[in-house]
Amino acid sequence: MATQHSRSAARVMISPAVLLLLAWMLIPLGMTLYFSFQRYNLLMPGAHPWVGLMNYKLFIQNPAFWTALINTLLLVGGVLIATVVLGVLLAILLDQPMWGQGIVRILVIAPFFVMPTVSALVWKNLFMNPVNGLFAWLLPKLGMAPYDFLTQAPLASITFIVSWQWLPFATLILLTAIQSLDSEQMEAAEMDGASALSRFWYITLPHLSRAITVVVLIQTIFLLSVFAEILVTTNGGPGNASTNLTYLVYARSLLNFDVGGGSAGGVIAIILANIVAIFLMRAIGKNLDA
Amino acid sequence: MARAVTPQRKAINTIAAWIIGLLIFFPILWTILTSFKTEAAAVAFPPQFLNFDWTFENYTTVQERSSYFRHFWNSVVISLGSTVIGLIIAVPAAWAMAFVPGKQTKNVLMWMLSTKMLPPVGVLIPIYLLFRQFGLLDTRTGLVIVLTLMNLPIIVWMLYTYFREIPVDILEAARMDGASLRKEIIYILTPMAVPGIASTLLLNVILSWNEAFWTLNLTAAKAAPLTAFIASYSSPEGLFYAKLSAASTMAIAPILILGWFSQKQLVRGLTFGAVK
Amino acid sequence: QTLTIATVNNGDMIRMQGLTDDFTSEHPDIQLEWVTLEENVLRQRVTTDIATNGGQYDVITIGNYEVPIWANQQWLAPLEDMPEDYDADDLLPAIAGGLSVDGTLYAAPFYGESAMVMYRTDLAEEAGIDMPDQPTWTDVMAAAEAFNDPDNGTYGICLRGKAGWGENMAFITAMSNSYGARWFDMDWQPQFDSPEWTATLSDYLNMMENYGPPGAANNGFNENLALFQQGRCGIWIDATVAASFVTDPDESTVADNVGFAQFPNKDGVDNHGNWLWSWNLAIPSSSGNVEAAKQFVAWATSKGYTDLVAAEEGWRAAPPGTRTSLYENAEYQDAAPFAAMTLESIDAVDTNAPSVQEIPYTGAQFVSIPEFQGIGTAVGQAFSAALAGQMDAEAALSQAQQITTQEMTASGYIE
Amino acid sequence: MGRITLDKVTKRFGDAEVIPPLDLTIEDGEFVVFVGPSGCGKSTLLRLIAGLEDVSGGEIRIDGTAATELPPAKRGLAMVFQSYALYPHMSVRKNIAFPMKMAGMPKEEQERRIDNAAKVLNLTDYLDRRPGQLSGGQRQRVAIGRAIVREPAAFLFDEPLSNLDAALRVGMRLEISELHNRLETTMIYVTHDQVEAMTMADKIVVLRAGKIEQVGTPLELYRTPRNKFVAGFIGSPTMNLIEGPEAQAMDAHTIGIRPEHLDVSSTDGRWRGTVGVAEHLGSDTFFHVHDTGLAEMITVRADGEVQLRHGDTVYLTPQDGKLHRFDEQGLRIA
Amino acid sequence: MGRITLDKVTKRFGDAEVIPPLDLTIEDGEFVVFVGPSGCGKSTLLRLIAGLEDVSGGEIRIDGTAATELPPAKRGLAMVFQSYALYPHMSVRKNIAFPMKMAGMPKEEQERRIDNAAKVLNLTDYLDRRPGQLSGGQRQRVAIGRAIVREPAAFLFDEPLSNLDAALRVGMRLEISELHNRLETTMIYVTHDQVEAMTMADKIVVLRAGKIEQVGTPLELYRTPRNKFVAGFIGSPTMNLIEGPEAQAMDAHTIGIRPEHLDVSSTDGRWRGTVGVAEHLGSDTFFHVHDTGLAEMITVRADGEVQLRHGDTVYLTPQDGKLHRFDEQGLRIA
Ligand SMILES: Nc1ncnc2c1ncn2[C@@H]1O[C@H](COP(=O)(O)OP(=O)(O)OP(=O)(O)O)[C@@H](O)[C@H]1O
Ligand SMILES: Nc1ncnc2c1ncn2[C@@H]1O[C@H](COP(=O)(O)OP(=O)(O)OP(=O)(O)O)[C@@H](O)[C@H]1O
Ligand SMILES: [Mg+2]
Ligand SMILES: [Mg+2]
Repeated sequence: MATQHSRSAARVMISPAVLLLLAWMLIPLGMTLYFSFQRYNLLMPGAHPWVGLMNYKLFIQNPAFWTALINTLLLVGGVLIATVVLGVLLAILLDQPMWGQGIVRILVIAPFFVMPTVSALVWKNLFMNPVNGLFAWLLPKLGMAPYDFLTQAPLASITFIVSWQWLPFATLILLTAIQSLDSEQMEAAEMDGASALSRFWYITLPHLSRAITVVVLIQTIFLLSVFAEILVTTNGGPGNASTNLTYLVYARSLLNFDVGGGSAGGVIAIILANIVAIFLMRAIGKNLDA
Repeated sequence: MARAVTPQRKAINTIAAWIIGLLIFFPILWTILTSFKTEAAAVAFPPQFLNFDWTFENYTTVQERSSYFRHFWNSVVISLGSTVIGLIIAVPAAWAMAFVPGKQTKNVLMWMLSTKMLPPVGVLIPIYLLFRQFGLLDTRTGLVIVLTLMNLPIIVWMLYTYFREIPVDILEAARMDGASLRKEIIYILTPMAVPGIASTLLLNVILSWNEAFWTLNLTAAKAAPLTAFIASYSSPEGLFYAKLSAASTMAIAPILILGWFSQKQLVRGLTFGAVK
Repeated sequence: QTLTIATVNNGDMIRMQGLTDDFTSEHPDIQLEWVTLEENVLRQRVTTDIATNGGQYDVITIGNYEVPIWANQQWLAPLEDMPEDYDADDLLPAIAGGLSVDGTLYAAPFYGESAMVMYRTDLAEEAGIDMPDQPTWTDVMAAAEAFNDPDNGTYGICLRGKAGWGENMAFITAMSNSYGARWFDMDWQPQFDSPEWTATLSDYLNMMENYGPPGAANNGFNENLALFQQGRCGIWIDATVAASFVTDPDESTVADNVGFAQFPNKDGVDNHGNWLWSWNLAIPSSSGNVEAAKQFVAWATSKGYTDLVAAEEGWRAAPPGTRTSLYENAEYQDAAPFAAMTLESIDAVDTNAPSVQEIPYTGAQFVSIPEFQGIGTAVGQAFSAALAGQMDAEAALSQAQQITTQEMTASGYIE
Repeated sequence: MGRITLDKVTKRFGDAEVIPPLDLTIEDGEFVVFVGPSGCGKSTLLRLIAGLEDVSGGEIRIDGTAATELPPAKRGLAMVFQSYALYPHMSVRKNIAFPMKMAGMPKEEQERRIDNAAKVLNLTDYLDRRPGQLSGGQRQRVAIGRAIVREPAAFLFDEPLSNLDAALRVGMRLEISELHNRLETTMIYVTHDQVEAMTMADKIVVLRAGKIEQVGTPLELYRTPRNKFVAGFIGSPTMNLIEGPEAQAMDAHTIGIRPEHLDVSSTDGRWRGTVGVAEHLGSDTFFHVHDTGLAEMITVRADGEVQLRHGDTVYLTPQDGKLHRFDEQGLRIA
Repeated sequence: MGRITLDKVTKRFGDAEVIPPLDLTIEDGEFVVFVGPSGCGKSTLLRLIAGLEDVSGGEIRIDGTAATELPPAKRGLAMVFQSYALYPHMSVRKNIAFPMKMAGMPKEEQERRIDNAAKVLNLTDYLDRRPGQLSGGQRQRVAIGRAIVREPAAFLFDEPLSNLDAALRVGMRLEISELHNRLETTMIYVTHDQVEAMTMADKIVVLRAGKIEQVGTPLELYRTPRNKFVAGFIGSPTMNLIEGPEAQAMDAHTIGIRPEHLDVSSTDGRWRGTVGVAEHLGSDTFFHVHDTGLAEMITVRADGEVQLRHGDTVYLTPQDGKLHRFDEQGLRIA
């Protein structure tokens, strides 16, 4: 397949995608970089004086930055852990023989189709609202004190909402992976005297590792830029308790209309995202080859 | 492992799975139910499950307020448009990566994915300025372009994993049989990859349909899709749970139904080569 | 011609959308496209568009905060040559003043508001409390304590807590005005370290902690409105427009039991908060349809429109707070028990001297500088965090002081 | 130590009776091979013995104790799968150790047995590799290693060599035979390969559609097939089966003669025919003879040196005492 | 019509030289088989001829015209892949029609050729099925059909039978041979199956590590292998190769004797040894003889009737003129 002809054809064929993405990355990125060195507030037209690294300095010195950084990691990590752990358990459950498996699958998959804005609105208003939400009614019934989720545990609540949206994705991939496990391997383990738990631990889980990496990679890409859920539910608050980097950049550039500061934040967010990306790519690159 | 599963075991599985399935689905169900209640019933304590007076009033109100079908149509055009164009660009790229792999192939793929990590908010203003420059603001064309670029890496990756499962032999056979590259892709590769292409298409329609940042920020009235429709319900005055539920139901119903009907393809495509 | 109109998703605006047949039948060549968005999103969208000269909108809905700033930037088309019957002189002077630069009107007020106290007369009767027309904060706190009955789902007082310069900061700034505090001294030095601010914030937090509803840190105008309509609040201090909603028997369970009073002041401080807000229709200078847009703006803010609303939905629904003629209308006075209090509140505002102390800025429940949105929101977040129990008043104030100093320095106000 | 008895064992999948009641005894230390056409139930039978499938009826006894209800791990059997079913994420050492680890065997004992097995199977150099880094034959040996260390009462092999190429297959065949000689453990071996069956088995069980057609040593089956099915199934190239007058002349419905039992002459013999395709293998030549007056084409195996070409005329004579006769039911006539 | 000449053809993958400069001429109408151990470059060579890989150096000529730079489709060759490479989404008819469609052949001509090929290959009843609905042998025939209709200058087959089971393989082997007889088109056939190579080839090319070890007719290779490698590679069971004094006694570094060329006696002979494993195939018995005083174990092929058991003593004598002698370089000594 590797003739000169096909190689040059390949180059031609791949170039539209590469060029478009390159443009998509470089042009806005270049502009962002350019703006990040200016004092540029949308509300104050006129000259945009060059201010060097001041925007970066202000962005990093802002205590909200560190909170946002930690929140970002907590949110991504929390959702990943929740979806992978629950996803594995759920996938195993769904793999068991049962009645109405198809319907259960449909029920489980549904949250994946819900727009983030809608799901945030629904959770915030119909469920987590401390006065009118369903939880406000349910908790006292269960003998618990009413709890104001979005105020008292804003980040955890958002993590929960986002996990709900992504659990189907994880479950589905893991379920397919489980179903692809060679049944002879399971039988061999059984003949080898492994209990159900040992089989899960020594056979199923390692078999899933590749699927888990894919889940982690894809979800991370989307989770790093979680935004709508925060905007709709808590606006990043109270305080900065649920502000992630994306939201912080949003707040700077679109609530304060400080394009310079926002751009600096954007550049920082891009750098951080790429650090995470490199880590992940390394890991997954290895796992995808194996 | 075709040993008999005891009915008890199966019953336990069934009950557990149904309980969990219903719990996961409950928020959506509850939203749908609420959309048929009056505002007062929507916040009534104790909550009313089925024992309320069903009303379609909310749907009429919502429809009066904003022309649902225009938003709906925009959503359809934008998500389908960006997916189809994305596919047209991605199929050749995925072909090249899958069948003429080089040392850089994996890196190119990973780089493509990493462009997805660009936080959109960071580049909104530049894009906005560019769009203004080219007259793309509030046009479906503009959104199609952005969403195509947003989802292109995912499309390429999915197609790539799909194509890799197609034996090279068959493409080589076509080549021996005298097919040009174009014909090879049109007559052999694409038809063989139909399931993969279908699931790629589906996933991307879903992602584009639900994309809420660019669609909201780059449109005003003409090109605004359902995400903008929903945005106008996010915090209105007074009691609004039922209306919000109705609007939400209307916004998610099309894609939910599409997703359910095409579950199988979607699931297969979603595996991103994670499952060999 | 097609006009793209950006509006807030509040009741009056939505009502207007329903009544546009009247306009389009008169102007068959003009089509209307609506963009209805939540306030924050709207503001962000409109500002981005107007500042980048995007030209997506022909008519925008903006507040009296933006109007003078934007007019100074030449972003708005002046509303000169309005149709004959528009009668600009009929506009309430306090409102029109805030929308004019050098005597030229740059936006037409759609409705206007100040703030006032709304309380439950039934609860007051039960508790034997008599709310004066001009209450002090002491009166309000006493009433809130008396009304508070969380076990039965009634909370003494509902106030804004959701972070945002137009949300909690609107209220807290107004409250601080009534406590004699100010944002900046004459050198633009932030004043959050002053005793007046300490008093304001600690009283605010005390009230909310002791008599407020749960989740107050996420409550804005809309959330509180919903709560009050359900009978969950004893007192609600907020914009005067709310009055028509809480007294609407279709939506409110307490429609018949609402009393009104002026925005409280602290004993000894002669200031009722100076809350003045109007939602206005303006025309971006980047619009390609200025003339048609003017037609629409004139229609939507005319006396005729008020009559139209009255005819279709009753007088109580008429957009308040913009025209003297409305308040002179007997039918309106009959239908709207809150009319007098609304007018009184609006008339009491002096946007040139929102604080009793000397200040370098104008404004009301906001400071009329472009940076205020950013600063206000950041400070609002700190206060919201304090309300959520993440920090105490002192820490919130010192954080506010720090943020504000930093931003003002960055913007070159202070060295 | 490894006597396995099947007593009226039956297996149904839904309505399909894959194994009708079947009796079979496998003696301790025997090497038993199951052969039969694809789908005849060889694997199913093996899996019933292993406990990987439930019997639908009947009894399985291992060393005299009832095993029908025991889970696979408790039966003391080890199985080598066609796909080897190695654990891909574990090293060879861990793969082999796995059953012992599951049994909670002390570490030293584990090590000892692994070393032992590795030595026996020539795996010592590969203990730290993953299965993915091994060749087919090496994987095969790992699978056997994993079976050996458990010191099972019997080994079950399901077509263990079918994934290997021809040359390796020969080598592994010998290795397994030698292993059996050394361990003297009962082995049950499923294959569809003639040569494997003939060379390895102490006893071959020929199955058709779940029923046992014949049980016997390889040479018994070769020399005295109980019926036409076994006659046709054992031996390669296949036995020539001739019906019609020629058979009736010998008081049979069908007569059978193996290709290697026909003498070839260019001058005279019992049947005269023309050579069709001739296949020269060097050591042997197979040729197909037409137009003998018999309905069937006759295959003959001759010496590698025989020089016959397409179209030559030859005379064929069956060797003495090598003719098989079958009646109408296909049963051997003694 | 189908003369293929390779002139110093070289292939490198990165740094690895898979095919060192190689010369080979394939005459029109010849049936040439490439054999060699796995990884020796058989497929690579075929793909170079097909044009699916670029040569790193050298020239390929087809019917005298330079083909080195031509794309696969222009070389007028047809290839049958190991996996058949049928188009799964097209019916058999469309599969067969595809190359003609690509060539823009008129519909009627296409129909004619399809019908013809279908008749030749017994596919007429299956023309409207999809490949997925066919058995392995049928698929194989469709792949051949697709190749036939192009009336190529030569057919290239890359292990076309290796996915079939043994019985089918025999049948297809005959069919391809017959096809070659009928079409008289050049065929190049890659296999690692001894029997296929020996029975089908006009000429066998033995490759090792990309180099040609010997080219000749099957019997030439069997009888006069040019070196030890070919000697060991052709013939099954493998030739016994004996080094040491016994070889030196015959003026050679190594002597070779095929298992079928040893006479066995229980009383006397050249070498005396003990029987190890004996493999009874019915028709033949292979046994392994140890302790002959030679370093190597000797494999002997004897009659199926020979009754020798493990441990018996036997005497072996090589047949006259069947001894092969090799020098230190492994080359045959004439
Ligand atoms: N789980 C099952 N459900 C239904 N039928 C089955 C199942 N497993 C096997 N069968 C059927 O039982 C019969 C015997 O299958 P089995 O796998 O034992 O055959 P086999 O002799 O091993 O064949 P092969 O040589 O192809 O491996 C077949 O007809 C098969 O279709
Ligand atoms: N695309 C490639 N890149 C690098 N090396 C390759 C490539 N294709 C083949 N090789 C190497 O070239 C050598 C010859 O491979 P080839 O496939 O021709 O062998 P083969 O004789 O067909 O083997 P088999 O009998 O296993 O099919 C092998 O060592 C192989 O690893
Ligand atoms: Mg089987
Ligand atoms: Mg090959």
